Amino acid sequence: MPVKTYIQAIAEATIEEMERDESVFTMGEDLRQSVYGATAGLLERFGEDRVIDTPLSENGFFGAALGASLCGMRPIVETVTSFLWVGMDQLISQASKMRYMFGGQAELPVTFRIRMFYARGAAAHHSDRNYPIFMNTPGQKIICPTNAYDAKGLMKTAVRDNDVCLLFEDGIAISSRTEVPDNKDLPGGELLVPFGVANTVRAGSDVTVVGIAGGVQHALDAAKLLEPEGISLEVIDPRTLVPLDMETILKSVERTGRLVVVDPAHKMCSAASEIAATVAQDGFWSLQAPIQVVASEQVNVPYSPALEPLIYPTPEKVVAAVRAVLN
Amino acid sequence: MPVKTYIQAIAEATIEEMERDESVFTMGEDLRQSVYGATAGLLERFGEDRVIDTPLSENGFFGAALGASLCGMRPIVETVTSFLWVGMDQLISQASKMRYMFGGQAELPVTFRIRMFYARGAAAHHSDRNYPIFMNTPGQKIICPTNAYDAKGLMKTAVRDNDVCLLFEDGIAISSRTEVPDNKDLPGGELLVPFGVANTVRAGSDVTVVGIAGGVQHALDAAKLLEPEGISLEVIDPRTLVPLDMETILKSVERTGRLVVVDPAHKMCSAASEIAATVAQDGFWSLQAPIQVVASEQVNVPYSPALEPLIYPTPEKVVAAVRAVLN
Amino acid sequence: MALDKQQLEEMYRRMCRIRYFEEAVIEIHSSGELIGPAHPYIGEEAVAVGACTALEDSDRIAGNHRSHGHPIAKGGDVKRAMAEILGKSDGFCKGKGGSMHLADFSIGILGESGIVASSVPIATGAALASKLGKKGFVSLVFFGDGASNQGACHESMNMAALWDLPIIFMCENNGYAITTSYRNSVSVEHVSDRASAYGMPGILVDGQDAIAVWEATTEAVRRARAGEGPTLIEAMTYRFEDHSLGLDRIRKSAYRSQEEVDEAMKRDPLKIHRAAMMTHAFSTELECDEIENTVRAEIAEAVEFARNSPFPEPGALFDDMWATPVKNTPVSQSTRR
Amino acid sequence: MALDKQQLEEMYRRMCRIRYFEEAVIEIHSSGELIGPAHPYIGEEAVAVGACTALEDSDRIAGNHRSHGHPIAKGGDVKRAMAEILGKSDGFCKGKGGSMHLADFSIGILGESGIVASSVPIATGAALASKLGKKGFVSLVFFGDGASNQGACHESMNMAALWDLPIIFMCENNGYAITTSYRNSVSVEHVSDRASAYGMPGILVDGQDAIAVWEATTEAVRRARAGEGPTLIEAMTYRFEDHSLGLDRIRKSAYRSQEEVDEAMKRDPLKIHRAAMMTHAFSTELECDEIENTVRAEIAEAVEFARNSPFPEPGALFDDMWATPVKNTPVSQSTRR
Ligand SMILES: Cc1ncc(C[n+]2csc(CCOP(=O)(O)OP(=O)(O)O)c2C)c(N)n1
Ligand SMILES: Cc1ncc(C[n+]2csc(CCOP(=O)(O)OP(=O)(O)O)c2C)c(N)n1
Ligand SMILES: [Mg+2]
Ligand SMILES: [Mg+2]
Repeated sequence: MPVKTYIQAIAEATIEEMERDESVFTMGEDLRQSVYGATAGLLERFGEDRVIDTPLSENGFFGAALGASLCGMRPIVETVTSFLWVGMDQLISQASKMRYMFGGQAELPVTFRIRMFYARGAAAHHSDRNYPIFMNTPGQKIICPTNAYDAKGLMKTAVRDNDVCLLFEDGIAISSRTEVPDNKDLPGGELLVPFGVANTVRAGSDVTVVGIAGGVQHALDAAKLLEPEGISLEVIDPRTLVPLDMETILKSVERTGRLVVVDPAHKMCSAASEIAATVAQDGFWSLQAPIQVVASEQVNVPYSPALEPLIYPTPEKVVAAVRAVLN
Repeated sequence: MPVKTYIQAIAEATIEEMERDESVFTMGEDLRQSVYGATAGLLERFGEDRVIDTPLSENGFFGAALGASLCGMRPIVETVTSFLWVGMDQLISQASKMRYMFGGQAELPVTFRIRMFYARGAAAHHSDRNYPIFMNTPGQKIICPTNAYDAKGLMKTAVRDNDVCLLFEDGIAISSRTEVPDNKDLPGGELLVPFGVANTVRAGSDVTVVGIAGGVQHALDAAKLLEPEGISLEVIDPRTLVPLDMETILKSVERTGRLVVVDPAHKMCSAASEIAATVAQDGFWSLQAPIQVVASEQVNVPYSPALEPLIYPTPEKVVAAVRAVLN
Repeated sequence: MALDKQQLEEMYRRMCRIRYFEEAVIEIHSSGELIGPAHPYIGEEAVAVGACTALEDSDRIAGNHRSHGHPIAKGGDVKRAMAEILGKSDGFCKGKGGSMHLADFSIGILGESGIVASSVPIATGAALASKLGKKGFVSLVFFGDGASNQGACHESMNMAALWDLPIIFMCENNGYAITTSYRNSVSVEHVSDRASAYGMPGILVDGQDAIAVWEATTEAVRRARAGEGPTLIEAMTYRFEDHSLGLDRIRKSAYRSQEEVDEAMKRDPLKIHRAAMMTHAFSTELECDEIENTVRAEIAEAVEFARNSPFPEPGALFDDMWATPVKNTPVSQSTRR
Repeated sequence: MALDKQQLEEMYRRMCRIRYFEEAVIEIHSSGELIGPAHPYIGEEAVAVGACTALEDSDRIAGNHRSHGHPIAKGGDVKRAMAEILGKSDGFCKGKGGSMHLADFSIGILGESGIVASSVPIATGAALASKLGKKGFVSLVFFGDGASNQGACHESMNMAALWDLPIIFMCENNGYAITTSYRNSVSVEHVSDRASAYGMPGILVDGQDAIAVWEATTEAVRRARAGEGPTLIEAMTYRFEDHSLGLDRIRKSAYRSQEEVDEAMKRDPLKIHRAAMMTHAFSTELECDEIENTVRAEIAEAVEFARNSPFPEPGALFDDMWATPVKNTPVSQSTRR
């Protein structure tokens, strides 16, 4: 099976969906020159009307994408987590509320592709991991692919979905490579991954480790570190945070009795905390030890290469948390 | 002791701090005519330069308040939760990051007074309870006074604090009246309530109920409903969410073995989930039953008086949760 | 002026519809039946009606918190509008939106926004869809003088001008944003003066004269359909009532003098249009009165309809969140528990 | 022109300081020692230096991601600037900010912002503080042509004009926002054309000529200090290097033709200023060379200093969050565990 990078997978999904459906178009900053890599060649292939470089006006063009989606178009918007703050009014007041507020009249088939930088000296202004914020504000689907296969399959599902989809591309995973089948080798002729279905990336029996976004990688690395000691981790990747497949997580905890959640976002009010809280409510009687959350320290992301790595979860921190729940 | 409304308490705190320190001024929309009630009479008392009506430009004037605070002023900004989205870039990129990013050079003594509407048909666009979002993004202090006494004392502490303080005024509490001592009757001559110290509003032995913002009132009402049955609730009001006094909560759970958290914000990634997750980690061995979170349902806030009340926590829902942890 | 008698009368009908609708809302509010905020459009009827008369059914509009006039001017059903304001299941939005969020997508009403200026980018996007999809409709957005200071307006106007979008930015300048006067809010004499900063025409028009608004909008619609791009129109108008029902805290004369209000109310858009109908189309007093009477009956019927409409069922709380439902979207906590 | 020889030479010194500093950064970056993004100011030196020469030490500046030129022009210490870029403890921000976030509050440098246009409201607030507190300083903010489309600029300019704030909006128009040309980004011919939309002067100036920038800024500073309000200056300039170090993905000539780049590079601001020094102040070649040599040594020393500066200790991660520490502010999870 061909091996592809995460970005290649996103690019393939974009091209396939643009070819399939004329109403799909892309907009964002510097797409034509593909500053972030996933839109290379689109201009040549689809022309100026379907690959739109916007002015530096996130609130304005996020809103324009939403407005266009109300009128039959299906925009794919490219941006970066930290630029979401600028366009937050459109993302919350409009994207997440419009449909409900209008009694179901609005369909908003917009996909926001949102890059999260990681550990490359981007400093506080460019290092947000703000998916938990959109979990707290109902109305959007939140997608965190952690490998090329899911990136392609979830992205294609997102473009076809009639709700606003925020697809977070984690810098931790962005250069990873995974097997992604060619369409001709797939039964339906294409790769679609459903929302709301967690992926048990690795089966195990001692501790359930849920990884959020890039946290999946750390969890897998920890599993490898612990294998020689005979400690077996079950690693679960929820893949989408809204909808969130708690069932798979709860079932796993039922078997293991132990839970560690790894989330590279800030800890307070994180996706990790949400999962921990839900298990403490609905899976309490399965638990044989305290739940451990391994998330980013509750300070801003520093620039210095001497400090930045300290803020994030690492496989070592996951290992420590696993040991804690096993004692 | 004189009894005062929440809004009177905020107004008193504002006047006292403006009189004490010339660098304190207020800015926001329609302050001079006091649309939201707490700034009545300020213009006459302090003049145009200290009571500034801004244009409808939240991002712009939030930023202007921050910039002014960098240069020796101490602005008090009035706004509403839902308008924060418009000014989110200044609130996150600047307010919460500037000090750390500049290695501690910046002092940002700004107090944002933020009204949260409640159950009065404000509909989705005016009904946000977005404090959890600021808990996830480190750099601000988050204050949720739930009665007039705390409103005055915490507000005065906020104005004197050299960090950005977001003071959320919950519509649930806004018309409540509490005893607030006159300054002359206080040892230090004024009312200051410290940050990071939870208030055990009611002592009890069976279940610890933590109330967030307006949730405190629901918890107290539930306590009264259960009293006749001999069920004793300990009600804790954290008062500030950043800093968060987990110690008091954990100590209480140690005694009761049971925890319910009541939060009128949306459930996912809420303050309630955060507290639940922390107790599931650090207080696990005290727990004798699953933690119950009673928060707003994960849909947008509807307008209809037939629907709106259904979304929020109520004393009855708290009672049901208490019964659940006691079974 | 190329409006025939029927058109002029239809304009009057809609203006009356708005006026009487708002009067009914005020009455209902004072009875305590309506608890949420509501922002009366009385005094500004000529703007919405003049503008919407220049539009086709397929054209899109979006608006703001002062939200009843725009949909009614576009042809929205007053029954369903009133039911929405009372939070009833027959409302435009099944009671989920309420006064500030009337919308009827089936006739191009993309919805009113409670967040000031927030629908301006949305309307810009509708215009973008029209252009990209060669759909032929134009988009028109109503916003206030206060709203014009929001960054969203700047960004939208720049994009619309850059991309020659078929959109009309219709600024309703009623001189105030709640209590804040234009002079304390906008740094130039007219909002329309800002059009030149985007390279689009800026038209200043008498917003109390529905025909003048119609004329300006008609030219803007022509430009838009011809691919010549956006237009900013500033309609000078006045709000005859309080900013919002229920905002009793503000002393009425504290920010607007009684003389100013009295002076402005002399130019009642309904009276001005009624006179114009007589001058231009030789409508008779009787004909005008009849329109008024018919509309009064219509509004009474709408109130009746709204009052009789059932409230939504509790289970409706969880409907209308998702267009594409999938596994594991959040459900009620109590169901879960 | 009222700059004496000493001033002209000091301007040249600062322009060279920026140029050589950036050259050193490029070299360091290519060695892999610097991993974060860095946006060279080469080609635009005349703007920052011309502007800052018109300011007093007590005046405040704020800037953007293209961030090394502004603080150096304001008199910032190149040693600490370089240490910051390398993430060292002697940096302006103790290594916490890095290239995009240089700041030295002690000499009025309120900091550069990685989020485009985000420091414009901040600088406006500094000007507000000056006015309210009768502090007498002016505020100047650097932003790009791309940034001018952000709502933050619109809102800030309106407030500044309304309130007659002592601020200068200095737009560095280098023709591009990353790869997006001015023509695809701003809907009017010049950013300075937008000044009239706020009722403030809009001045277009040759940004390759430090003296011209100084002159325009000097008049704007005079206005500001006299309480006459803000000025928008648009300095036409050009970035000689790539948008950002490390952004290798973009083919250089794909968005700017080689001819365009070559043409623009003929107007090197350093050469232009050197020539002006000779004409206006009769500086000799030798004197000019000497300035260059001194600055080269200074920069070499700065690199040395930065390299030798220690990295921050791990514990520093938790410092500098709070100005007023209180009980129960969050601490390390691992400490907690
Ligand atoms: C972003 C935002 N800020 C503040 C408000 C509160 N508010 C509601 S209406 C209004 C005034 C709007 O003035 P204008 O745009 O002139 O419209 P008008 O009410 O005069 O029709 C304000 C400040 C809001 N709804 N949204
Ligand atoms: C809000 C925001 N959107 C996008 C970016 C990514 N970005 C960084 S610099 C830049 C271009 C800025 O152009 P301009 O303002 O003209 O400044 P220049 O780089 O040309 O000096 C962009 C789009 C950002 N940093 N912030
Ligand atoms: Mg107005
Ligand atoms: Mg530029």
